[in-house]
Amino acid sequence: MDFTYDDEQQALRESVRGLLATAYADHDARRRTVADDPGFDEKMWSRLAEMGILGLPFSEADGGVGAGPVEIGIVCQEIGRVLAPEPYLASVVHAGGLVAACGTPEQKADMLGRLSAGEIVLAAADTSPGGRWSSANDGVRASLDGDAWTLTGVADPVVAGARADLLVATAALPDGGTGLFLVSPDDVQRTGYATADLTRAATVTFDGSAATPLGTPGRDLSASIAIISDLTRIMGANQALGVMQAQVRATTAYLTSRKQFGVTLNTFQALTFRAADMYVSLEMAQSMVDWATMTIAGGDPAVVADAADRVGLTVGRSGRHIGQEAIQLHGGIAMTAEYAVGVGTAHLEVLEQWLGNRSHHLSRLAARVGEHETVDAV
Amino acid sequence: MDFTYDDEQQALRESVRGLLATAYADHDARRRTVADDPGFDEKMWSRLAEMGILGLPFSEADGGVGAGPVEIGIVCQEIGRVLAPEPYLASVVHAGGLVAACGTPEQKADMLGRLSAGEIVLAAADTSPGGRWSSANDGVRASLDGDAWTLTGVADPVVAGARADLLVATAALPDGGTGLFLVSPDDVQRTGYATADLTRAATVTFDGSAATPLGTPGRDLSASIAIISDLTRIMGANQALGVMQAQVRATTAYLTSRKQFGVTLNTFQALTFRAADMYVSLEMAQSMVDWATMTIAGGDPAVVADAADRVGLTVGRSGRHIGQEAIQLHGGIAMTAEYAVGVGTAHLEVLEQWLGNRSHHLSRLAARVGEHETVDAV
Amino acid sequence: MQLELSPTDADFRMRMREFFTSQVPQEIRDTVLEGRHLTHDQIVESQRVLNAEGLAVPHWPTEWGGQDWTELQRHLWHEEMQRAGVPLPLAFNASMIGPVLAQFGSQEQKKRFLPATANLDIWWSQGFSEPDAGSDLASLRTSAVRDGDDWVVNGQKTWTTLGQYGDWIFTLVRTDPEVKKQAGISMLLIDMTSPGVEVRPIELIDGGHEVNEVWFSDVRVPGDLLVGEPGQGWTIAKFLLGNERVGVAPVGATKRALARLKVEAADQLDDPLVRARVAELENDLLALELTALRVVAHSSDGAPHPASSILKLRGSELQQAVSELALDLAGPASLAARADDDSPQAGWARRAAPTYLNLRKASIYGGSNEVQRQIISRTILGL
Amino acid sequence: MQLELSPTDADFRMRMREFFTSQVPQEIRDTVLEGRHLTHDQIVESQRVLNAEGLAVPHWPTEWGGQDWTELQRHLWHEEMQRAGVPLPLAFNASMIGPVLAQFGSQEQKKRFLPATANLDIWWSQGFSEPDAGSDLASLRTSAVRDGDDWVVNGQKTWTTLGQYGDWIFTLVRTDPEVKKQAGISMLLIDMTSPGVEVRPIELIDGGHEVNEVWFSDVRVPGDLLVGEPGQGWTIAKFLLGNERVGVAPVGATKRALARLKVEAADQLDDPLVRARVAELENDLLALELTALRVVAHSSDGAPHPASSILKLRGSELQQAVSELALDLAGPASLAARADDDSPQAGWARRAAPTYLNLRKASIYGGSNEVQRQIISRTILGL
Repeated sequence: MDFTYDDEQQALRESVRGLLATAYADHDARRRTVADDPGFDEKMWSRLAEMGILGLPFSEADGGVGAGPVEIGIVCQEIGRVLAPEPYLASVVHAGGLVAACGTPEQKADMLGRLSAGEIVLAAADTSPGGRWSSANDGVRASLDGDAWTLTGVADPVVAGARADLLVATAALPDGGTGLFLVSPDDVQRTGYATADLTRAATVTFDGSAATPLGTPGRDLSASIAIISDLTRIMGANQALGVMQAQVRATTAYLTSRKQFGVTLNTFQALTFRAADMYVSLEMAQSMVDWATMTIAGGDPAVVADAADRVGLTVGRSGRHIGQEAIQLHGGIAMTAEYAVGVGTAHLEVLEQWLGNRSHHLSRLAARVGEHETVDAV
Repeated sequence: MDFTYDDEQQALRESVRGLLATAYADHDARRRTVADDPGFDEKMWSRLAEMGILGLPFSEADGGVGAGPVEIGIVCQEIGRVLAPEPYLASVVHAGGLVAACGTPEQKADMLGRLSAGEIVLAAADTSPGGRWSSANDGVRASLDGDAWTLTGVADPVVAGARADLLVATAALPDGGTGLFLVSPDDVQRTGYATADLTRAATVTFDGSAATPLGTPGRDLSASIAIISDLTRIMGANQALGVMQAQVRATTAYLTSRKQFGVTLNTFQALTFRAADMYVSLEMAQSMVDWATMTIAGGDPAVVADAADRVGLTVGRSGRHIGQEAIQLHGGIAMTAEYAVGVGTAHLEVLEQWLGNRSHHLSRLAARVGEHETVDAV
Repeated sequence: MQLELSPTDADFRMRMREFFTSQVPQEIRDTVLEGRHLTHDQIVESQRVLNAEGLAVPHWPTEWGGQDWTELQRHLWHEEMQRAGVPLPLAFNASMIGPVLAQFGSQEQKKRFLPATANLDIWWSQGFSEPDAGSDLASLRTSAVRDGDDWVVNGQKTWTTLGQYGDWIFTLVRTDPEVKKQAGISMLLIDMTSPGVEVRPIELIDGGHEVNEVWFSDVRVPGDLLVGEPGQGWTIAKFLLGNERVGVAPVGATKRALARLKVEAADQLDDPLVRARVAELENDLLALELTALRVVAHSSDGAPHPASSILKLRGSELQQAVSELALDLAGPASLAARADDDSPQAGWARRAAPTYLNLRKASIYGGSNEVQRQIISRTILGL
Repeated sequence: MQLELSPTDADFRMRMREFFTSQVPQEIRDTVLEGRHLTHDQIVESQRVLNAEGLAVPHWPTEWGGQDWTELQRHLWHEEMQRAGVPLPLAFNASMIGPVLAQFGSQEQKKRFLPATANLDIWWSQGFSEPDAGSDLASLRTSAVRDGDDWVVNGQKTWTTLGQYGDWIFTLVRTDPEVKKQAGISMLLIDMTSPGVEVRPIELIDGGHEVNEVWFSDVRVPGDLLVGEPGQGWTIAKFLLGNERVGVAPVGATKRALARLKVEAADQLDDPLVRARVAELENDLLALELTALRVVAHSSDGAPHPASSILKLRGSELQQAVSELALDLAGPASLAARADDDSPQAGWARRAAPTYLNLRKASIYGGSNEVQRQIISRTILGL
């Protein structure tokens, strides 16, 4: 049992942090970047590719680096820390993960190689309007005519969907189950928009759109889709952890520097005690994130699904607590788009509602309390 | 609309407060009184009778005073304020209420007259072991042989049951529904015990015990039993309010007098802010208690049942909050039986679990959220 | 003690309800009820409808358009507006500068400003907070220096809500830097079209333009636009902030928001955990509404009841909690925050995240919840 | 990073589990698992079983019966005891005075006391708190005055847990009233059978007799029972309180309590709201357990990790929350708190209210949660 990073992991963290800091340590730079489409910095995307970050999750055979979940988690934490807008989670972890899990060897080599090289952006279209974190996606249906597949229906929100060079779409199969398809943006109608934190997403309308099955045509891939969703949730929790760490740090810095009534705010015990409670929330979140990330290596989908729910619940609650208190303890300034703290709170919400909110995870966990005696860490 | 007491109500409050203060303002006196059975002061019971307090709820025809719910609520608040151990709620409000609601004119005149005069103590036996606030009491069954009724089963907890001169018992009727019966303590087996706050209750075992139907024999009285339970809940909430008022007052007094590190505790903002939150809880509870008490006059059982759930939820939550914080802000001293604050917290718990806890009320309210658009005060 | 409204008050309430639901344009009320943003013109139009009926500034002196109502009637008026989705009369006009001018203004100032203020012919902005004077208002640094009959103003105000619409701004300025903090402050009325006044938008985290910075560079203000006496600004400010009591807890609006949410997300009400959250909130709102009624019942004219801090505290907490529930019920649809109306996601769900973020302000602005707790612990509890 | 235990540690854990579940009497373990009160003799018996196997005081120096374990192994030992319902070695002996004597005691003191302390042949009590010196311990007033080779002690200690069983008491006393607060304090070991020592019970709100007042009237204490140097008491006390870290969060015990509750109140698990409360608590306990493991992993010998304050804070909160759930699930049956075993109400339900009330102490004793928040905000956050 070991909760520490090894030297290589430390080095990875430092280099990612260094790269992202040059770009986004100043929140104004993030603000300028997200002001215009595509909502991130294409050059940064290339640099991440050059550093091997985009290929981290994929096997060397597919053009990737073949790193483990801990490394990917490190990247996501660093992204969260400065609110870097690059669509790593959506494009690499989620959409790339689907390709890696379900693609044919040719599809994997082709797409993951180009993704790792920063040549393409992928987006997963797996949710219909009003949908709520289900691996089935009843709003999009696949049809087979001869050996030509087409999709019809609407996916929304598709994170990074407006910029994506290729869509990885889930759709209900004619004979039941859910399949995965590659769809060219040219064959759909896309309307991009910004989320509350200025992440980019899109409405994607399929209307008899030509689609290439990912992997074996016609096979129900629900189980794999669920696994990748759970991995994405855990990596999203890593990203949220990075945000929360930055918020706690910013809050303590503010309390020790901002003056009211002639003294710094840390003179007021009611505020410092609340900062202490934020820190407690942060540590609990950190523990769950580390744990959930480590469960992935075990390779048992049921364990990982359980871990995703558990970290989703804890991080969801910590995120609300820390995000809300960070704004409150800063006061008005954190209400402004000019300041990273409030935008971080928006980002926490977007992550949570995108990947599964705490109510969702709580309901799932509550349904299972009768199935075990205790919940044990190891 | 008027949230204030009229002159007579003010006078009632002052006189009850005066009487109870002479006995219990010093918590040691309460402690001595509850140390021995019957767990209250028989002389105080007589004095309450002399002042007309025991007869407050009952019509003048039945030997009572014919006062309204606001007056009864005032008495309960004052009882709560000093943790007076006399079984007013159990004997007068609950058991007496059942007799007043369901008894024949003769039964009422006889029993309520004697109750008002302080000559007898009644107790309601309406809950079976493991039972949870249902007006049905499946653990006790009534049988009819000729025109002789008998009861068999166990009731527990029966508050004031060991001291009671007569038991008012609910029991499942042979043809369905729930009836009410008067049972002499001589015909049952009783085992008295103390609750956590040293209130007295008992296990009552009926074993073919002779029983006299209250009111018309064999009639299902579920509706009336439920109404009286709801009235008792609202009066219990009044009593809890009195406890909470005393706890907030004690806490503020302690914070301004107790020194640590050379200064009084109110120097520590983290503590004074928590006291402020206690006060907010108290005010919310007060509002709900006043409101629920006033709904009784309207006479609509559905409205009163709803009010009982609402005040039960709010007071349950306020009671936890204030009771727990009162102990925490006092520190160790409030953990001792010598100090009223901790005992008050025990009393709040006993009231809540006896009459219906907040989880119970929340579940009932949650089941009804679809039945209205908004919840309006008037 | 008695729960029912008197026949007079019940009639009064019905009259308000009828007027608000029949005379204020449906489109404006729908905008409010659905949580969409009101335009400048909608706010103006609505207030003029009210003012024509004498319902815009009922708490002003009758001489200047007020109504001789009881506290309870004012409360009912206020609640019925929220219930019907009527925009509340602009607080800067109706609750802030209006009462101040009626109390402290010269007869000339009253004549010049009060009717136009009631009718929203003048849109007032508030110039109190500064970057280094928020909760600690007395530290303000914007200066006004005598020059002949005029004052010359320099400095910066911030958090000026809807300042982009402002015609005039009432400001606290330091007219005497020599005396102790509070004593050197005065209130000046400044025409925002004056040379040297600049309004800069502050973008908020919900993407909205709701607050502004206002900069004053050698702005020349005629001497007759000082309210009361020089140095009386602190007294006037305390009077003004005390008047915020009316309408301090948005009970009615929060109730409507929750009621709408129950309809909009009706399919999720099958979930017992959702129902429990709704039930808790409904109960908390009832407790708050009843507390507001108790405060109203105990208020004597003028002095704000100290319990109004409770209303502010709980009111903001519940407003925020309802917005948080909406966000959770919206789920992934809440990502479509800045999608346009062609979005396939429901409007309420698209508005959930910006509303949630925007309402974080409720516990910060207008006396933060920390300030309210301080008032409660000091003034009420004597700590 | 790696989740699994190493084979060595996994073996270690299994060995602990086997020993605890096979060698410590079932009756004692059932008493713990069901939340009933242990007798004096049960506590002694259990500790002697552990001590015979070298498992009573593993964190002591090996010379005095300790084991050369890693922090993780100590953690596993501690968790497995809780899991099996083994009473933890008496804290006053194993975690407090034992390590103090090993560190600060004379060789004579060590020989005289340590073996008997490990085996619970001597039952130690703690004499630190006084009526006016709780969180502010340095204000203590119990005095020890030199008289020849002896010290004469006068004063009062309070909150002395299980003092009714105490053979000896380790006390903080003021030996020099002239110097500044902390500098005048020393630690004395006092035989509780000495003339002038009086133990008076304090009844708690759960009806239990768990804490006491201890009065000293001209109690004569031989000079060789002073630990370390005169005036070193404050240093020793800080060392002692730092050692409280081990076992600071009763994670295992709270997990067992929740697991038992799920069985005992199984019929109520049909209620989705109950299930949700259980799921939240299980998750919070997992987060706490993981945090404890992280702290263990990062602890270097000796110095307590500042994050141990987090463990104390959350540990007490969750312990209290589980007891609160038990109370709610017990419902009316919880009224039978002081009924005897003939009661028709289930034992767990009868114990629910006293346990709930008793555990309010968890956030007060051993460094209140306010003190923990202060440590976190100052030491960790630098506020």
